Formats: sequence, structure tokens, C-alpha cells
Amino acid sequence: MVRLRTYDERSVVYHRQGRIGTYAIFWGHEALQAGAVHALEPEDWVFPSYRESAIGLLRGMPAATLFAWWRGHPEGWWDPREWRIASIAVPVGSHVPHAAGMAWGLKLRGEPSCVLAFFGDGATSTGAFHEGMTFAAAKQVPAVFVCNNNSWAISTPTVAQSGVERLVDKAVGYGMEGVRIDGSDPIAVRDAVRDAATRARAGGGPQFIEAVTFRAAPHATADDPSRYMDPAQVRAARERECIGRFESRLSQLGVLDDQAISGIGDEALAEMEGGIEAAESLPEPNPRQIFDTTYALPPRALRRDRDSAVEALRWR
Amino acid sequence: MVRLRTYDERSVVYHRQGRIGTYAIFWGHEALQAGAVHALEPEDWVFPSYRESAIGLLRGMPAATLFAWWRGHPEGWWDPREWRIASIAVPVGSHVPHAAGMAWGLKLRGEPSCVLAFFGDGATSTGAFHEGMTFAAAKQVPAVFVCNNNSWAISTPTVAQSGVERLVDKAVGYGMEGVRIDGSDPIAVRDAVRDAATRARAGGGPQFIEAVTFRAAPHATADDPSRYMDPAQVRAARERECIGRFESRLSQLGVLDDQAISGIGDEALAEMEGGIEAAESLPEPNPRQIFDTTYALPPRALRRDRDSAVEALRWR
Amino acid sequence: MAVMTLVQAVNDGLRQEMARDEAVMVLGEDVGRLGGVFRATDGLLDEFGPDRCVDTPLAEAGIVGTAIGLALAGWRPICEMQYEAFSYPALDQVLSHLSRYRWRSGGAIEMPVVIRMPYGGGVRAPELHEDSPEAFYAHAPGIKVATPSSPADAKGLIAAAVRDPDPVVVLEPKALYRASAEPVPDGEHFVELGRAVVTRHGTDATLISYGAMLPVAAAAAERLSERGEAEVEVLDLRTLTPLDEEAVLDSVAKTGRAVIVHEAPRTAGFGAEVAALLAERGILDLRAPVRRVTGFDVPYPYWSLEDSYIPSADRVVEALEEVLRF
Amino acid sequence: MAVMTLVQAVNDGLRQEMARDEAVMVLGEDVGRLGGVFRATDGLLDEFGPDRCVDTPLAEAGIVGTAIGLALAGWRPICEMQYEAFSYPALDQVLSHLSRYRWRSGGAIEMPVVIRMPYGGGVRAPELHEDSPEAFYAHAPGIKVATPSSPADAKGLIAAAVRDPDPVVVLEPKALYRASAEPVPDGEHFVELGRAVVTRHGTDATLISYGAMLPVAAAAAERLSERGEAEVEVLDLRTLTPLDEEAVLDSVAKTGRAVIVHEAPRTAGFGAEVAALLAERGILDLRAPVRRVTGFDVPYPYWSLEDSYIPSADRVVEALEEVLRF
Ligand SMILES: Cc1ncc(C[n+]2csc(CCOP(=O)(O)OP(=O)(O)O)c2C)c(N)n1
Ligand SMILES: Cc1ncc(C[n+]2csc(CCOP(=O)(O)OP(=O)(O)O)c2C)c(N)n1
Ligand SMILES: [Mg+2]
Ligand SMILES: [Mg+2]
Repeated sequence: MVRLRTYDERSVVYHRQGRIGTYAIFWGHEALQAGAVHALEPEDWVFPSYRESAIGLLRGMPAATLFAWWRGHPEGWWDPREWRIASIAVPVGSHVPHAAGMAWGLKLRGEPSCVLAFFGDGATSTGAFHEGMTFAAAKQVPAVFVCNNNSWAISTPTVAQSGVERLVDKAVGYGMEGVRIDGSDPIAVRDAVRDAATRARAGGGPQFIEAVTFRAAPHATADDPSRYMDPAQVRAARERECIGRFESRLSQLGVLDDQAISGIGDEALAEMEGGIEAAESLPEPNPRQIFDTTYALPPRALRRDRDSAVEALRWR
Repeated sequence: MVRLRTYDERSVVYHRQGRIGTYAIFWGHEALQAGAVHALEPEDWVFPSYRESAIGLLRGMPAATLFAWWRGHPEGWWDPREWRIASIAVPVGSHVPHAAGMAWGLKLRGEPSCVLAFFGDGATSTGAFHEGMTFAAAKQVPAVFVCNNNSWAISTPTVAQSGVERLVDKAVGYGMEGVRIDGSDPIAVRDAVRDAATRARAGGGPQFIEAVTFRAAPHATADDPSRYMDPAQVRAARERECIGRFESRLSQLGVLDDQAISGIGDEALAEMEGGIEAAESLPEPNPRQIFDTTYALPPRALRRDRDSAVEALRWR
Repeated sequence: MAVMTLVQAVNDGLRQEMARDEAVMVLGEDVGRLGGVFRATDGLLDEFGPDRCVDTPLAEAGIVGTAIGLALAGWRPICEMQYEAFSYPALDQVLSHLSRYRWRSGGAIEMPVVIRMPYGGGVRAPELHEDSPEAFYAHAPGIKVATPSSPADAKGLIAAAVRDPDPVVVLEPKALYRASAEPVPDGEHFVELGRAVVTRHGTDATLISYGAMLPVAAAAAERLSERGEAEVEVLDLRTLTPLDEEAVLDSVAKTGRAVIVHEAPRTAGFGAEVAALLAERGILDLRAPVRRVTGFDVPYPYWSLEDSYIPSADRVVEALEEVLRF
Repeated sequence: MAVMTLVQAVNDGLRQEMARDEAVMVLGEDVGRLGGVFRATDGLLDEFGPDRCVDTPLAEAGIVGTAIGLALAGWRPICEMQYEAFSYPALDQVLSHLSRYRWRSGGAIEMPVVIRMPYGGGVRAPELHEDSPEAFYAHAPGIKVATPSSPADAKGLIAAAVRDPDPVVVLEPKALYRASAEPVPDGEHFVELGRAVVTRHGTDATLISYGAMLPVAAAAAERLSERGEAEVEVLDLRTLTPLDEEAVLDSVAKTGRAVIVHEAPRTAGFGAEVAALLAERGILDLRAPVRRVTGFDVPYPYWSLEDSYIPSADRVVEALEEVLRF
């Protein structure tokens, strides 16, 4: 959680410093992301949206890769099979069918693992979400659909999406089990995901989890929430934020002390500083890359374009 | 109902005789269609799918127009505003957003009418259905969504769509009221639609009606249900069919006698015979029509194409 | 060689590939027990079981979207779209994901997904059962597009599409599904993507076409030959992307004249790409303006008028005569 | 004349049309309180109220689909797609319904729906925020496509699109949204659809382009002029459909040479249509092969590489020099 938080906070700073591009902030969603991924087995797949861009950290992906993504550098893309983490889905909701398909594929192969997809409240309005959920339900695939209901889709509040207050109600229409949990409580998240994943792997079919959080930050670095958010509400949410809450709980339990906390923080900071530096010292991407990854068997015309482009213009 | 039945049965015959093209049979769905439209006011809008192709009969549209549609003749298309019946939607589910938009438009204008959309069980799997329902719920529009759950989407049974047995459960996910009724009972249909429409017009928002029927006929004239349907189930459904049931109910009540029944039947038959003959005696469509209806302000190139095509080839 | 119709050849190709490779599976609306509305998947359920020949919910974006997930899981899915216009709900998945997943993973992930669909008109159907959407797919980098016009090519291109590591859209001319039965090679048969074929040799002009329009092109060429007016070469592109540019340029270098025929509307249709190729790289060989004979820039009409819309041999002959006059 | 940026001019055009006609309404994701992610709809909520400037659910097919219903009910909806690639989920509604409703009702029903969206790259954004989808819309009969390249044209084409009785897609070059501020006519301002404009006169070659590529075209023309190599005419198409064929043909008749520039991938891109027009009707005027300078046939790349993808003045100059050598 702290590593995610540090990554996120540093990203906002790095963006301001011009070291990364537009960045989608996930401050306050760390408990959800960490709780969910910790509940999975390493063989389970994760399908993130842009809001979970750093989810790879939880499986040991180097921070440099993630910063490279936000730097628009080809090294920011990974091999999904290596980490069992699908590519970040930029179009909202559009990866829900991919998660359903992957889970279906695992089931057909008899593999005993499951798939978890993250998406937002806004995503539940998309046709892609609906068709993905529909397939998952029809084929009873081992998937866990985690909806991060953070109250906002950019400037649009959740209730304006479909008039439903509790997004978990959407599960009913697919004949799926649904639970609604506090997405700021990492233990609640871990337990709910663990239950759902266990059941999914055992052939119990897909499940829907509505994790209630609050986006107490701009949608992304380019956003201006003062136009639509109540500052008091944001302040209140920031006071209830997940990491502070969890730290004091662990401190009360005696599991964590101030020294440990600051040690974890320092370590995370060092990791991110190292990550951004590594990302920045990546070699300039080679424009040939533009041509070489789209097709396994590229059309001749594309190879010709590549050769003439590379030679004729030396890529000024 | 009898007029719809006659239209439908004659259409199958006319198709066999080569007088109309492929035809989507609605045998057994007459109670639903008639019950629903009779519950509406003339100002209310209807959005049919191909399965309700003859819905216009209930508002006085000439049978010739409908036969012309299935003859692929331009006269088969009507002005939706004249009948307050939208054009037949061929892509499954795709008209649900149109119905939502129309209802929203009426609401914004302060018009006191509502919109009814017909679609099938298969349609509930489409993204378009979901997005239309989502909009209708979010904007609390005066719309009644009537799902004809006839157990089949071509060869696919309803339960294979999303694992849900009761499609009315889908309403929950949109925060909509939903009811499940016997779609073969015209009185039950009329009552349910009247309630929903009354509430919608009064600002009570949209409603979802699952009307349970059974498609005891091929999907369309080109279909071969022996590949996927159990003949016993079909026979049973044909015995329970809506018109016979309603006729005996009315006869028992003394409202209808055999003479009246055969009178209604004869009248309907005459109407359809007249309709197909009128459709057949429509003048050959003019190929200029191809060019003249797409744009209000057609591009110059299209006008040039029209003129050269019409002249050069005399449309052999 | 067995004699079969185009749709039977599609079926044969699918069966061959499913037998060859256990990762190949078919999914779509009504492809199982019904065998597809055109019977292209007839018998596959019985032969390969319900895990590999799957009836899906009525949701085209779901079909292509789950196929992407299935491919990530190591399957080679073949998606059937029941009719071409019902592939439009899946365009988002094709344009946003299917075409980009390999690129997006730095080349790590293959997307051996096939999307096959009947396309084109001439079958007296209600609207949206007769579109020709090839230009949409041809303009999607990362996607390949095949358009067989004969039973043998249908089988061979299906095989090539299934084996290709990149996603391929196969547009099957539904008007030709049962138009004639022709010999099709038994057993393994494979037609390389990106190779056009000259189906009639000629010296005076080149007719460039694909898919459903081949019989029209052939009839027009035949007519001019019978009349002694000209010997027209007919080139069947077979795949639109990759386009066999050399075949187009070579033929036009020989004949000096080109007429392009397709059923889709003209503006920004695939014929424009062929004409552009000639304007860029064949212009010194051209002895006459290029002509396109296509559907008009309107929706595919009510079927009582479709014969006036679909390019006819008459219209092709007229265009040929025009370019031959130069 | 007020001086404003392109996105401010869009805003001005929308405000003008909403004030002129009470049936005009704006709907889209975050167009209300936020004023749109680019602020194109800034202030419209306050001025026209929540019934006419509406935040919608996150569902693009729902936006366009309800707009069709709203138009049937007598409204003139303007739909905002937040970014062009997020219009792909709405393609089905555009291709299956919006473009066909008038035809389908025998001409009875008008569909005065506008779909406007920022398009194109060069803004250092994550993937799918920089596509150039114009060819998809240009190949949809029944749809018109406008692509302003200046603030004044943005205002005028928005006005024309809103008043047009047919559906119009307006592609606004997001890279130019704030690139410069220019004078824009106060009050009512209207640029007729289907009229290209010569933005630079020349005699030696014609650069044909639109939207985001105009500054690149202008820079290339300027460079050749400065070097004394050639005087290049620059033609801004402004609307792709209807295409101003006469403007293209007239200019090329004068210069004898044509280079077409767009950012979208080449294959089956809109440049092919322009090249095809020249191959069909301008060939006798051409003194050199046509050249297209376009994006490559790959997905729009990671942004660290985008400058190598977007056609540059260098690439345009190179193409011009090539055709000028003939
Ligand atoms: C299909 C699509 N439409 C629009 C967008 C632009 N967009 C990016 S994020 C966003 C809001 C998403 O809200 P939600 O699903 O709640 O996720 P959150 O951002 O809150 O995590 C929008 C509209 C997009 N990425 N994809
Ligand atoms: C988007 C789309 N996909 C596929 C089809 C082909 N098709 C026509 S009817 C049908 C089944 C529809 O089933 P249902 O919604 O239950 O309606 P019913 O036919 O039973 O009235 C299918 C798949 C279509 N018309 N539209
Ligand atoms: Mg959200
Ligand atoms: Mg049904």
C-alpha cells in the first residue's frame, strides 16, 4: 500500500516536473488494489484499468516500467504473460470482456486459476461491461469483477450513471453473487476477494464486488475538480484515507511502530526515485519500434515504409 | 389479435408462394403485441423490433404497407411521426437507446406521453440494450420496456444468454421497477402496460416488463427449428396458444360466439388478401429513390451519380 | 477433388483447422446446434464438442472481446458474426484492442483471432443484411482482410487466416455461398494471404475486384471478348490487406487501363486505395483514367431495388468501354 | 473580430447555435459542470440550463442512440465524444441507424444530429487519445464529415453542422485547440459544408490536406518558397464529405502535381479517396505521380515516438520535391 501511495504521490510530482505525461491519480485506492492482489495466487490473472496502472508493483514489476508507460516509452509495455497482468485498458469498461474471455479460456483448459478485473463506477454504464458480464455469467467462468465505486467518473457522480445507488445491484441482472465492501479497508477487500477467487477457482462461477471508496483527488493531473467537487467532502475523505487508517490500526495492534512506518516509507521513496531515474535513462526509443511490433507477419508495404522512412529522413 | 394472427399466417403462406421475402414469424405473440398497444394512448410512441413488424395494423396502418416492407419495396417504410411508430429495428437491441431518447425528448418538452419499446430475450445481452436502459434510468424518462421472453433467440435458449432465468431481474441493475407477466394473456399484458405507462406519464420513470411467451414457430421462414427445438414442447405451446385461450375465455363469458369468431376471422382474411394484392400492385419502385431519400441536402457527387446512372443505363 | 459450394468449403476449412490444431475453436450466435444460419459451422459441434464450437449470448462486442481474452489464454478463436452489419457493435473491440494488442505488448502477445462473416447483398433480405464493410477493417492497422470469391479460395483463405499469427477478418460473399459448386482440394489446402490471382488473362484492360463481384467482373470481361471488343484481364485481389500491390501494378503495366469493381459505396471504399496505388505508382503505365464501378453513396437499398444498386455487368462494360476509348 | 483559440471558437459556435435555436442541445460525458475535458462546452450549462447541456452516463452508444431518439422527438442534439477513439463504441449506432434513418423513413425523418470530437495526436497522451478516424465516418453514406483547421472555420463549421438537416461528424484537431489565437467573426458566422479553401496560392504543386495537418502543410509550402524551389498551393478541404471535388481538380489542373497529407494511417485512409478522384478525373492534368504523406499503417504509437509518426514538414517537403522533379 505504501509503495503504491508513494508511487502515486511521486507521479504527481514527476508530472509537475515534466518527467512524466498526464497521469491518472489513484490516491486513496491503495487498500483496494493491494488488498485485492494480495488475495490472489500468482497464477491468477489481473486485468487493470488506467486507474490501476501501478498494479504490477505488487507482483514485482519494476517501477521503471510503470514510469516508462506514463512517459509514453515503449519499455512501459510488458508481456502480460510474464506477470499475468493484462495491458492497461484505456477505454473504460472495454477490458471486462477480455477478463471474461481469459477466465473462460482457463476454464476450458482446466487450469485451476482465476481472473480479477478492476474497473470503475462509470464503467458499469458501458455496453462492454454488460457484454463481458453477460458472457461471464453465461459461461460461468472463474472471474472476480471488482468495481471501484469511487463516487466519480471524472465530474459525473455515480448516481448520475444509472440512478442506482448501490452498484452491487447490477450483479442481480447477471445472476451473479455480489458483495458490497469498504474498499478502504484492505482486510475487508482481501477477505472478499479471497472468498470470491476461491469459489471461482472451484467452479462456483463469477462474482461481482462493489468496493466503495472515494476519489479524493483529481481524476488525472489535467483535471480541475474544483469545478464539480465539494472541498469539504474531499477534506473529509482525505482524513479517512485508507493508509492512515490501516497504519493506526496496525499500530494499535502493536504490529507496526513509527520507525517501521518511516522505514517502509523511505524504502518506497527510494524505489520510486530509482524507478523514475531508470525510466529516464532508458535509451531514446527507436522509431523502428513503430513498425516492428504491430504484426507478427507484417505486410510488405509496411516493411517498405519502414525502410524508406528510416533511411530517407533519419528521423529528424 | 386475430388480425395479427391472420397477417402472420398469411405471411408465411405468401412467403411460400414467393410473394414476400424472408419473414419473421410472430405466431403466438399476438396477445402481447395487441395487449400492449391497446393499453397505450394514441400519442404514445412504439418502438418495434422485426418481431413486431405488423404492429402498425393496431393503429390503422394499411396491411399493404407492411407487406411492402417484406417485399423490400420502398412503400413499406412509413413516416414514424404519422403513426408514432418508429421504423422497424433490425439489429437486435439497437433501438432501446432510441426509445430512451425519444422518451427523454418528450419529457424535456413537457409532453404528457410515453414510449414503449419491444425487444426479445436475446436483446437483453446486447450492449445497446444496456446503454439504453442506463440512460432511461439515469434520466428517469417516461418509457416502458417490454421484453418478449419467448424462450429463444433463434436457436439459443434464454438461459444461455446470461444464466438468468427471470429476465425481470435485469431491472434491478437499473434501479427500475420490473414485473413479470404472462405474455399470452392479453388482459394481463394490457393491465401491466397501462400501469407502467400511467406511471411513466406521471413522472414515475421507466419500467421493465418481462412478458413470458414461447416461440412455437420457426424464428423466420428460413429457419429450421427441428435442429434445436423439442417438438413436444412446441406442440404443448401451440395448444396453449394465446388466441384460442382468449377466445374460449370470452366465449365462456358470453362475449363471443362462434359466429362472431368466424366473422372476425373472415374480415381479417379479407383485409390481408386485400393488403397483399395492394402491395403487389404498387408500381415498380423507381431507382431514383435510391438516391433521393438519404440526404436532405445530398452531396453534388451523389446527384451526379444519380443523373448519370439513370440516363446511361436506363436501369436495365 | 470434392465438388462443393462456397459455404461448404468454409465448413471444410474450419473442420480441417479444428482437426489440425486443438487450440482452434469456433464461437458465435447459433453456430452450435443450428450450425449457423448459413450452416457454415454445420457438424462442428458434434465433431469437436461444445467447448470448441460454442453458442454465445447475443452480443458481438462480447464475442470479439472474449475472443481477445481467449487468445491471451492460448486459444485460437474463430468468431462468426451472423451478418456483416451485426459486426458493427464489435468494431470498438476490433479497433481499440484486437488490432493493437500485439503492438501494445511490445510484440509479446499474438492475437490469432479470426472474425468471419457473410457479407454483401443480392439475397433479397431485409436491411442491414447486405452491407459490404471491408473498408472499415482494411483501415485498421494490425488487421488483415481476406475476401474469397470461390469455394477453393474460401477453404484456403480460412486455413491461412486461422494459421496466421495476426488477426484476420474473412468476408465471405453470401450471394456466392450456394451460387455454384466447384472442385475444392481435398485435405490440407492453404492460400497465402497477400496474393492476388489472375482469373482471366487479357491485354487491353485490367478489372480489379474481389469477393462477391468476381462473377460480375468475369461476365463483363466475357462480354467484351465475345463481342471482339477487348481482352480484359481479371484480377481477384483475394486479400485486401495485405494488398498484393505488385499484382495490381504488373497487370496495369501490361494493359495500361484499370477498372475497379466493388459493391460497397464508392467514397472512401477500398477501391479508392487501389486507385490511389495506381495514382502513386502506376501512373506512368496508365493510358486512360482509372474508373471505379461501385455501390452508390447511399445505404444499401430495399431489396426490390438492389439490382439497381449492385454493380452490374452492364455498368462494368460501360466503364471498360470508356477507358478503352482512350 | 474577437481573437480566440480553436476550442474557444468551438465554444462560441455552440453558444451561438444554442442561443439561435431552442431545439439545440448538447450532451456528452462531463460537458456540464466541468465544461468538457477541453472546456469546449464551458459555460453552456449556466447559460442554457441542465436540460440543454447534459452530462450523460459513460456510454457512447447510449449518447448517439438517445440522440437519434431526441432527434425523432424534434431536438437537434450535439453529441460530444470525449476523445475520438471513444467514439468507436458508437460506430454501430452511426452506421446502422444515424446514417440511415432518413432513408429508412422514405425521407420523412430528418436527423439533424451533430457528433463532435477532438481528434488526432501530438498531445503527449496515453494510447487511444490520438486517433484520426475520419475515414470510418467518410465511408458512411448519409453522414457528412467536417474537419476545421482554424478558429474561424471551427466556429463556422460548427454552425453549419448544427443547421444542416443531415447528421454531421465534426472532427476537431485537438493539437490545434490552443495552438494559436486568431480572429474569429463576431456574431453569426457560417462556413458552408462542402467548400474547400485555398489557404496559400501557388502554381507548382498542390498540397491537399485538412484539420490538424494544415500547419504542417503550410510549413512545408513556406519552406519550398523560402528556398525558391517552388510555389506550392495549399488546399484545406474543410469538409471531407461532401468533398469539394472541383476545388481539388481545379487546383491540380493548374499545378499538375498533388501531394495529400493526413495523420491517419495510409491504407484506405481518406487520402486514398482524393488520390482516386485524381486518378479518375484529374489524370490528364497530372504531370507527376500523386503522393500521400500520412501516418503509417500501425496503431498510433506511444507518445515518445509520436513525432516520428505524425507527418512532418520534412516528410511533406521530401514528397513535394519528388513530385516536382517530374
Ligand atoms: C469508452 C471511454 N469513454 C470515455 C473515456 C474517457 N474517460 C476516461 S476515465 C473516465 C471516467 C471513468 O470513470 P470510472 O469508470 O468511474 O473510473 P475512475 O476513473 O473513477 O477510476 C472517462 C469518461 C474513456 N477512457 N473510455
Ligand atoms: C445485433 C444483431 N446481432 C445478430 C442479429 C441476427 N439475429 C436476428 S434475430 C436474432 C435473435 C433475436 O432473439 P430475441 O432477442 O430473443 O428476439 P426474438 O427473435 O426471439 O423475437 C438474431 C441473433 C441481429 N439482427 N442483430
Ligand atoms: Mg469512478
Ligand atoms: Mg426471443
